[in-house]
Amino acid sequence: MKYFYYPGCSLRGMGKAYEESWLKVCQKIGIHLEEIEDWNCCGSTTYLGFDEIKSLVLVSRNLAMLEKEGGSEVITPCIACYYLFNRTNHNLRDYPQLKTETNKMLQEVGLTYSGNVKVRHPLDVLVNDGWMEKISQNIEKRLERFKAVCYYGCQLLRPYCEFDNPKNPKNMDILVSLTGVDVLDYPLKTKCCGAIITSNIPEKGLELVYVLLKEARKRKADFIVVTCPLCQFNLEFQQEKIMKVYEEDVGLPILYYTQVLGLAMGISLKELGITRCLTLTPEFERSLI
Amino acid sequence: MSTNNKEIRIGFYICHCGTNIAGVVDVDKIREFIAKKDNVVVSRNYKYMCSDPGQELIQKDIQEHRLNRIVVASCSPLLHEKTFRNTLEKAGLNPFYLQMVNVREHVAWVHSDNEKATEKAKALCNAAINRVRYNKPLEKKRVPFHQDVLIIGGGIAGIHSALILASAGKKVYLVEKKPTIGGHMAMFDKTFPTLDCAACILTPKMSAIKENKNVVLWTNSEVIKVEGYVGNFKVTIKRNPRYVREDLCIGCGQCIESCSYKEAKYPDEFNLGLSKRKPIYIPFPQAIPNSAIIDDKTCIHFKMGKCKQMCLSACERNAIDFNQKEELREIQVGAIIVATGFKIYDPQKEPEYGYGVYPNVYTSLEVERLINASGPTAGEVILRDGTKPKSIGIIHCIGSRSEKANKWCSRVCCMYSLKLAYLLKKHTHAEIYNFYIDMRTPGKMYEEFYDRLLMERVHFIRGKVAEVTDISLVKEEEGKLILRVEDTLASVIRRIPVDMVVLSVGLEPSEDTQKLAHILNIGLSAEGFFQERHPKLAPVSTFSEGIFIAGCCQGPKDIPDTVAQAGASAAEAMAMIDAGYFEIEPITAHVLDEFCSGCKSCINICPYSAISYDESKKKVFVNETLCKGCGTCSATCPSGVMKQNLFEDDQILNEIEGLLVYE
Amino acid sequence: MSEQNWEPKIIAFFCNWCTYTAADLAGVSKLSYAPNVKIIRVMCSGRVDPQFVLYAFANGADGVLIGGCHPGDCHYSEGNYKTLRRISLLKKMLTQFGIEDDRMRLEWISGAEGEKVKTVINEMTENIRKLGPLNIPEKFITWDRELEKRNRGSEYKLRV
Amino acid sequence: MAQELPNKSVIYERQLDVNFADLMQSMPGGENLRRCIQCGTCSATCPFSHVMDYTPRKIIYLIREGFKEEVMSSFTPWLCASCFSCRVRCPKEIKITDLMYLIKREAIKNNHYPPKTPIVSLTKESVKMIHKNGRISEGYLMGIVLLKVSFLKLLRMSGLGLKMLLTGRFPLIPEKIKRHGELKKILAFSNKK
Repeated sequence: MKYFYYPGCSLRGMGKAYEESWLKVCQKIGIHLEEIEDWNCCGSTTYLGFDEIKSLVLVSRNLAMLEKEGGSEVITPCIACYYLFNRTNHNLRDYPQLKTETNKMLQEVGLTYSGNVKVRHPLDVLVNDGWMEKISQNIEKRLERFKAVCYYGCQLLRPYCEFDNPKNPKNMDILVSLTGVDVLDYPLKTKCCGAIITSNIPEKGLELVYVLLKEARKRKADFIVVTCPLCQFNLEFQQEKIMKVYEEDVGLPILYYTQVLGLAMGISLKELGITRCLTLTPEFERSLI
Repeated sequence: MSTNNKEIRIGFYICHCGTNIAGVVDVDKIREFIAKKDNVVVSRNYKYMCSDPGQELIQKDIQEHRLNRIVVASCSPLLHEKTFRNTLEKAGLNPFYLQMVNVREHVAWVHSDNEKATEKAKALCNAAINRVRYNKPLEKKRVPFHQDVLIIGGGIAGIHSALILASAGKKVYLVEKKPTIGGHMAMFDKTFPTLDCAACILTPKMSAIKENKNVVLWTNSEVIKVEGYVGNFKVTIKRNPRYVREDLCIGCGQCIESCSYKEAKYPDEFNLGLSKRKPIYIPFPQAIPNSAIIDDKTCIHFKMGKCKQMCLSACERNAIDFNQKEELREIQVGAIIVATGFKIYDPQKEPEYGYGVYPNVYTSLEVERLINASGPTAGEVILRDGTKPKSIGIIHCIGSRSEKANKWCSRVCCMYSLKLAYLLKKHTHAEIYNFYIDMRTPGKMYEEFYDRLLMERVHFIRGKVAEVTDISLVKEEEGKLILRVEDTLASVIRRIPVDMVVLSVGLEPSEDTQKLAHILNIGLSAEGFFQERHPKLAPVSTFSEGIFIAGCCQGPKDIPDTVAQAGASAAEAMAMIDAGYFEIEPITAHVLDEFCSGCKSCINICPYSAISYDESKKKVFVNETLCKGCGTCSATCPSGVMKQNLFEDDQILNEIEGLLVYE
Repeated sequence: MSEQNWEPKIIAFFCNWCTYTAADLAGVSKLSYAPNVKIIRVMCSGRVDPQFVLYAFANGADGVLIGGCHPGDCHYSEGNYKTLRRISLLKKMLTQFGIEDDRMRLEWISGAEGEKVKTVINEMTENIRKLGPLNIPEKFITWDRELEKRNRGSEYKLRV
Repeated sequence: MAQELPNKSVIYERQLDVNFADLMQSMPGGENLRRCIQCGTCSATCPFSHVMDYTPRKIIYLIREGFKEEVMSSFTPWLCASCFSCRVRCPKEIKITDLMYLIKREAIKNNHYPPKTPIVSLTKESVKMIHKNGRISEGYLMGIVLLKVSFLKLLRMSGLGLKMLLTGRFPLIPEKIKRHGELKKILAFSNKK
């Protein structure tokens, strides 16, 4: 089955491993992805602090090109892009004035956007489009020896999540469970990790990450499973510092759900980008093989 | 269409209703427009037509200008048609020469574009002028008013209304869905601000219901059908089986003792699941009727059909009857009082507050039971995890004042939270934190009660808690529930560890409100409570004549207000009953004898069999005492000679034309 | 009125006990809806004589709305059933006349359903707006002219 | 005691901007701001409110009462992580996160923001980069921002940067889109207006 696909800048940068593993998993279960040709950055929430209409235009250019190709749905694995795309649709719908203006600008290069492209996240597609069976069929080695917590973060769930319960999401838990990993209850799964702030003013956000790690450790998780490149980075790069400040060993590997799925499907650590992990200890690496 | 136009002299009046109408509809323009119409002698606008000067204005005009048709454009005829008919009568004119135009409910209140609203009003007024020419003088009809009253709901409101009516000698049917009367008030511990015990003031009234010969009490029963109209309602009530005969049971409890279940196993409804009961039980010691009831969903006999039926042999009075079936009872009443109360907001809709997740999070109603001497813990505050709290957080406005839950302020939560704070402090000596948004204490001695609480060293933190969590950040938080809140007055974020959380849940319409509104054909306001006829001047009446509302089914309110409304609705019902009769519209049908062809089309269509065929004349005739005035026969008659008073073809056709062609 | 600022004209017959009460409730609740529907009060929807509907169309209405109590709730036991039967028949007739059957609508609205009055009136207005003007009175004039041409000398006219 | 009294005084109405709330309310996202009942749910749920100079609740209040100067020079909007916790919890459905974007936009438009705020630099630099390349390269972006804010910090973070480079997560060649002219044309059009 074919889907249109928008990777976003992060998946070509710090979230490289996310794209690598996601593409591998898709290949394995037969999802064919068609990347939007010559896509541009969605602007992320940072751009919203600069200009409303230009932010709408940045997103709309991608979706307009997709509509031109005959698409009506797009998969975007990055949760910032997921939010921005949804926001654009909502704002174009809620404020007709903005829609007119946006299209006026797009028309400069012969594009128009309806505001109706359905934005989908892999967690939505994999669970709700019936791919779970395919995933189960492809599982070669069950990961029953591991315990993990699933951490969803913010922008996937808030404010526009329609495919899962935003106050108590389940889709990632369901997917990861397919691999045999014991998914633990984790009440912090919808909390903010503060990435956008911590990556710039680290001292202000340490506590957020510390609590996330500490609770996962307390629940005896072997790793944390995430769905966002920024969460992954933020939870990783702060660990050393946190352990120094709080004088407590709360270190844990942070993996993408696609990496966990891939591991169970027998794909190599390198192919899944797990070797790009900053918190990959030799022991953990051995345990994965 | 034969009307002698020369004789007709119309007076037209459009009401401003303050700014209600005049703020949207250009009343001057309408007045000028109508003044130019044929036969219109007087055309006026006035601030309040329904006021005494307004009515006098019409009377004076009728006399001075020899008016013989009156059109009043104001509010709904359902509200003031009677008023203006009386006005005509006082001036010596037949009241049915009146035609009303509804320019408030159907125009001013529902349209915001002034120009379009004025245009619509113009059409409506023109239609009325057209129609009124064809109005005919009619005689009023009186029908006897049935003396009995039905009260739906056996909480404090229903009980109070019933006792007032019964003491005036009226027969009252009190219908309650639950196995006992008493409602929410019976569950409360103390009442604010006087702190007298709820049971102490309520149970004597409950017993009085049982003792009173004029009250027929049907618990475990529901109203399922209401037919008829004011003075003459026919009501069907479903009495669900109790499996214990109320007339024989004396509430000794032998049956409960002997039940095959040695231990109580099922959540006790009255204690909100904080304690357990057996399948056969008495809701609470002072329940009225003080009779056991068998819950057929949990009783072994009903579940599996094989039980030793120890209860049966234990009852010396042979009160237990497994063969009881649901029964339908039909009664006739003149008036109905609805007092179905409220239900509390379900805090599980907001998982952030941890209700149902953390055992030590309670709703305020559960706390009422918890601190009650006859409650599950005999009044000792022992939490679900077996500990006693040293610190307690009370969070106000749960489910209230929110677009996401209920928009309204539930009115009683601030006061009952203060009361619970006081009682919990007395019971536990714990540190108590109240988290409020705005402290609302309007009411006699209410602010004084707040003052008293301030002196009790209770904390008052202005800010709504966002989250209840057990994830601790510092040592002293371990094992506690932590409340994260903005102390908005100090402008800081605080984390407060407590042992117990009380959620001050709001009040919302009880479950069957919508169903009952449908059965009774009474309106609901936007928030889902029953709609009163007028928010200020008819607070216990509804748009259905003869049906009254009292207590929280109309909107959240405290006990004093509830009791006041209960009294008011009893008095309103009594005023109708004691008049002995009521006037109905003379809207019956009649046949223009000479033109009837005797085709009999109308006979089968009449729902009341009011039309018969006269073999000798070969024509039909209408029995006007049986006719209720629906007009279906009139619509059916192929010759157009079946006429419905006030709704004759001429009147309606001219109204139609008036709406479409007016310039 | 020119085509551009044409506004649908809709006549409504509401029964006194349910739908008219509901319209009052909509008013009391200050629900805002389209000003195109003008309401005539009848005691029961059973009173709505098919000739009222035809008369409304003939006088320039673009749509007719009839509101009664829900089936089983009629104040007069069964008047609304009679309406239902009558209206289905009338609809057939209207279509034969070339009047789209969407121009007439029957709705059950109880006294508690103020919100429904709003939705139905708004929907009806929009539906009629899509159908465009019916304009029978003007058509009468054209038809009369045509007839005149055809039967020159004859006295017959569609409408006097 | 030699301690000085805080430099405070009565606020006169002329010191406030009566049109500020209207301006904010008129922009997409600001519609509901006057409905605030000051319950503080937003601040209590915000993961960063404890480090903000004014809590989100107070920001809304200050906007409503016209304390423009206080709002524009506040760090609060620049500390918003866009996690939308407040937005989904607000009982009056105020789009608080969008309100923060509104303030930031006003601030950047008028060059009126608290000095040396890394997020201001981040915003400006990321916008520049998007306009130039059509895409963001996080490694470069972080480097530039840190350089602008403090060279010292850049040095301190260089270990991390190196690690990211070694794991291939900070690519050496910045990402660029092909039809860059197209994007430029669209964005330029809005400037004309």
